Amino acid sequence: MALYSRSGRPRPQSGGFELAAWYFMRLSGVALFVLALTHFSLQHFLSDPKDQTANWIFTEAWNSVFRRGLDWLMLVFVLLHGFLGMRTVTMDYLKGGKRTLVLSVLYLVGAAVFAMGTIVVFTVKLPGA
Amino acid sequence: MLFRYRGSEGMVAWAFHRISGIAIFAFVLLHVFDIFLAGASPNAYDDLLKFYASTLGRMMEVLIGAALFYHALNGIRILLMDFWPRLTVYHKQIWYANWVIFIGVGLPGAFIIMRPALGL
Amino acid sequence: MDVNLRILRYNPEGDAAPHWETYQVAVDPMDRVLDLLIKVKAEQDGSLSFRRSCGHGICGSDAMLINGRNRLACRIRVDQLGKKISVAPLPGLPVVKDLIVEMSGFFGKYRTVKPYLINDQPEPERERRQSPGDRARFDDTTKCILCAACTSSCPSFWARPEYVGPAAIVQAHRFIFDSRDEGAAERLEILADENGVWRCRTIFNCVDACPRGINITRAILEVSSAIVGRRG
Amino acid sequence: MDHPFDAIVVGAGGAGLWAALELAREGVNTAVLTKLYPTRSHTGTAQGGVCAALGNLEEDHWEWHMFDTVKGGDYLVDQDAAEILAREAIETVIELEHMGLPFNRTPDGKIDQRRFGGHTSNYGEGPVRRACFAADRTGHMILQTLYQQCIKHGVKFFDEFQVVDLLFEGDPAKGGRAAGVVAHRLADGQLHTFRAKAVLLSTGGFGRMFRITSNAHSLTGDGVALCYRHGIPIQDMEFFQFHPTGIVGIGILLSEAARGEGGTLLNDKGERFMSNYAPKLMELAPRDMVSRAMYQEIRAGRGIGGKDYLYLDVRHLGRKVIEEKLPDITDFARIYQGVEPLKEPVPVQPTAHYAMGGIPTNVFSEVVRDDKGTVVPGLFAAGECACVSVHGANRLGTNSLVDLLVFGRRAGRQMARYAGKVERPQPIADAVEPVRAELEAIRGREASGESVAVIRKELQDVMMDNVGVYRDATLLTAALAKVKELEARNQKVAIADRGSVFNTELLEAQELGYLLDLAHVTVSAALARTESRGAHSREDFPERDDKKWLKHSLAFQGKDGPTLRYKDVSITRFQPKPRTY
Ligand SMILES: Cc1cc2nc3c(=O)[nH]c(=O)nc-3n(C[C@H](O)[C@H](O)[C@H](O)COP(=O)(O)OP(=O)(O)OC[C@H]3O[C@@H](n4cnc5c(N)ncnc54)[C@H](O)[C@@H]3O)c2cc1C
Ligand code: HEM
Ligand code: SF4
Ligand code: F3S
Ligand code: FES
Repeated sequence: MALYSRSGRPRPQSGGFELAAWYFMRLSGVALFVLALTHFSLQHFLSDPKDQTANWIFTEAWNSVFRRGLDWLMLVFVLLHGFLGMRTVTMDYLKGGKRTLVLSVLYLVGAAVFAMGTIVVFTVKLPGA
Repeated sequence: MLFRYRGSEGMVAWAFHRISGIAIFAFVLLHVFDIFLAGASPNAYDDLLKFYASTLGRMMEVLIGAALFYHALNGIRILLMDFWPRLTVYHKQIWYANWVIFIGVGLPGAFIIMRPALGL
Repeated sequence: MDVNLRILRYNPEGDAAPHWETYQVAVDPMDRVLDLLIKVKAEQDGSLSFRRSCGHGICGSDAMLINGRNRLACRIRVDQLGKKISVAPLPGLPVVKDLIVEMSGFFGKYRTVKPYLINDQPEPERERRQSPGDRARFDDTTKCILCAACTSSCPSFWARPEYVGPAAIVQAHRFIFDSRDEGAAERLEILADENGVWRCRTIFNCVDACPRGINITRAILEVSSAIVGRRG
Repeated sequence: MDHPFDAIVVGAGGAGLWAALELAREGVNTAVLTKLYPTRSHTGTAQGGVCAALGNLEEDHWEWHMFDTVKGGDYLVDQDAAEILAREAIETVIELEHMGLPFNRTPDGKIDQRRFGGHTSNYGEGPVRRACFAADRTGHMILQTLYQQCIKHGVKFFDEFQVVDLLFEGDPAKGGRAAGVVAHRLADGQLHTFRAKAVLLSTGGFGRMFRITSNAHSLTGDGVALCYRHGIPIQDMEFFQFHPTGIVGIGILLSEAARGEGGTLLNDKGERFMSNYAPKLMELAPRDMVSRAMYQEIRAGRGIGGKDYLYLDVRHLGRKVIEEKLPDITDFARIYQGVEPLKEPVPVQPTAHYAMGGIPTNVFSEVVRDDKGTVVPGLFAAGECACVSVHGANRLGTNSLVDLLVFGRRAGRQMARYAGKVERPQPIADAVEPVRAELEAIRGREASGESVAVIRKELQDVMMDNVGVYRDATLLTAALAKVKELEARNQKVAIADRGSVFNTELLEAQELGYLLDLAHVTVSAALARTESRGAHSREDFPERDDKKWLKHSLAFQGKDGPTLRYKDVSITRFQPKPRTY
């Protein structure tokens, strides 16, 4: 049975990975608009880098599960969004072997960065805990 | 071709979006790394922080903030058109509106970031 | 008035690579670039080759890169360009000779989107009815003359020549939004492919280049919206 | 290279594409050859509309349409053909709609119709809405729609293959049959032979013999001239239509649709001068009359600022009508004249537009080679290059598109029938040699000869100035001498391009030869016809002379120029009457 879009035209059953990626870029964009801009403002306008020592991070910034959760969420979105974006850029300008190489490196780095970020967010003890 | 073709607003908007995306991406990698450092080696992190708080560091923060802000605003422009295609008629106007917001919010922002470096 | 006309020449039977040649041409400000090319061919070098037919912007033969933008040579006047004019073949398509590019790839892509009415219902005795509103829905995209100015101005197409390109999507749009057509699902399936609508990065070079003033980006986004299933 | 097919269509305008579509539907192995990409054909420039007595907005009947066609053509129309045209217009337009053509619509969803010059209700009472249209790009939509259908039906196209010779088994003037064509592939300059049982010529018009024309650069009468060179006569060449509203100096057309929607023509004094020439139909009188009226105004010193043009005024139609129904035309005025039609009247002057004459055919689009209707087996012609003759001495606006549809379709059907009956011709030894020699001679000639551009320009000038809207013996005699002189000079025409890839200069030289042949015939036939009828206006013979001249001319190629013969006009329903509007 044909699905109908709101425009009244029958639409295909699926668009595959590209559709998902396209949609996700947009959804994560909206999410990031809030998350990343808030994050940047908090870091730069409500406080100042000169005070943001490691200690400050754990005692002030990350002393609630909520703030940590938020930043982790941002990490997830930023990485997926950024990597999908970089994938597009790479595929636009590189062909064949080079493309495969760069994409592989990107994915590896992505996994590593995701791991690093997640480890910090979850392993650093909450001061109150 | 990219450099020979005289595209107008739309092409410039795209080029900036792409460049800013790549720049933020690079920064994000760095940023996750430094936060990781904060957990793994707080002292090393605090050294790095000194650089962030220096004048040069602040200038880079302004740049990265500008990139993020531009990218965010233009991202919304793209989103608006994606979901309401008839807005494409006004794509140039939206772009200029973005610049107004960019300057209006960005200049004070940059000032706040730079203030300690300017000794104010 | 004299203009300085630079043309990117290429003779496949002699030149290793394209090279610029400069011509001084006496013109009227209301002359079009096509007139200049015809003049150069008549008076200075008969071997200059370019496509042309109708001479008034409706057949789509003479799209080329004029002062850095894709234009129909027969639709752009000297007074819109100034005294220095440069003309090169359409970017992103293989050059055959002088200003002539290989178009078979372009038309091949056009064919892939099933650019024809699909409706297997028995035909009525008289015309199928269509309300003026339904007719207006796809009016813009019926104007396309397949000149390739849009596709060859698109940075996304330059980067990935596999991209079906704005022209093919415009042609698909013309049928997808025609109330008499029943092939929308097939076409959307084709355009949902990785080389379909997702390759558009809303750069708008296509819209700037289109000699028919079609809002191509809007058409593309309407198609992607139809695929995503939101609105059109 | 030899390509065997069952049918070949030369030219991918409206006529050729519809024929190809019919052939494809019948399963005939067909090739379409065109010197342009199909969608570049000049059919795409037709703006105003295509007439069919659908009666969607007001009462209309095909008989009225037939009458208007006959009267519009100043009774030189073959009425059996005109009857077919008017009847089948209706079904072909409906079929186009079924193929997907996006016609403008009436509020209740039917095909919208507008008024057009010379189309009247009840045998001449007043203007009628008969022209079906898609904004002012009807021809564009017809061309696109037919091309789309050809793609759908898998028609085989040979794009940018310019036909440079026709092949026959035996002498076509003595009963030989068509055997195929020779084509020059632009991409590499190779000559290819295409062999087939049935060959259709639909190569369009030849307005490029005039300086100011609405016609494409590619409209050089190739098919017509090739027939002529093979001993097939060409018919009614003295009748060439000048469209009243061309853009001053360049001839780009501002469609009659502008007047159909209510645009008016004004002289220097701001008067609607058509009231003095055609009080009933005013601006919507047939084109020959309007063009003559304009010339008379200009001669009387009432051109704008005393110059050689007048005004087309659409300002009063309002922005909505102009932008919705005449967008392209307005755009042309803006771009090519720098005039804003919403605010200013547009300067216009008559422009060479349409060839009523061409390759003579019968109502099955079969080419005939004499005054008795003897068919050249396997050779067909349709579209502007053919002369059935439904347009007689003057074509009505929109009737050319109808002609393409009706007789293109008939050509396809008849070709399919014919191809089913006969064997494919054998390859002809050295088939390409004559043209190869001809082309090599041009290409090999020392560059010291005259250029194509110079000779073409002189031809266009003399045709425009001496063989235009008004003609007389003095002008025509001078033109004849000039054309002969140019023919002689053309023997030594030389080109700079020695290459084989897209040697467009070589082909332009070849095309110039076609234009010269056709100009020669046009002038000779015009000189011979000592009357005024339709588009042929002799100031030294201002009256129509039915006793002597109610007949078609047929020009055969002779040693030094054409020999003229004549054939009768078929008259069925409407006896010739004086023509007033
Ligand atoms: C500006 C303008 C507006 C018009 N408006 C109207 C209108 O509103 N209504 C109306 O009824 N009529 C109108 N006409 C007239 C009508 O459009 C034409 O008469 C008609 O389109 C001719 O169609 P065709 O199929 O015969 O040829 P064309 O469409 O001219 O096609 C000719 C084809 O032949 C090919 N060809 C030519 N020579 C060769 C060769 N040697 N080898 C291979 N291929 C060749 C070309 O490539 C092309 O494909 C208009 C004409 C003009 C110029
Ligand atoms: C702040 C809010 C953000 C919004 C609203 C946003 C929005 C978008 C959108 C809509 C696209 C798709 C563009 C297209 O398809 O043409 C995109 C691309 C991209 N984004 Fe973001 N983005 C944001 C933040 C980020 C961040 C933080 C990064 C860095 C990791 C980033 C990196 C990229 C990259 C690399 C691309 C690909 C660029 C391209 O294809 O040209 N974005 N962004
Ligand atoms: S959409 Fe416009 S630019 Fe693109 S091919 Fe069609 S007419 Fe040309
Ligand atoms: S230029 Fe290309 S990216 Fe999209 S808006 Fe036009 S197709
Ligand atoms: S020559 Fe036809 S579009 Fe320019």
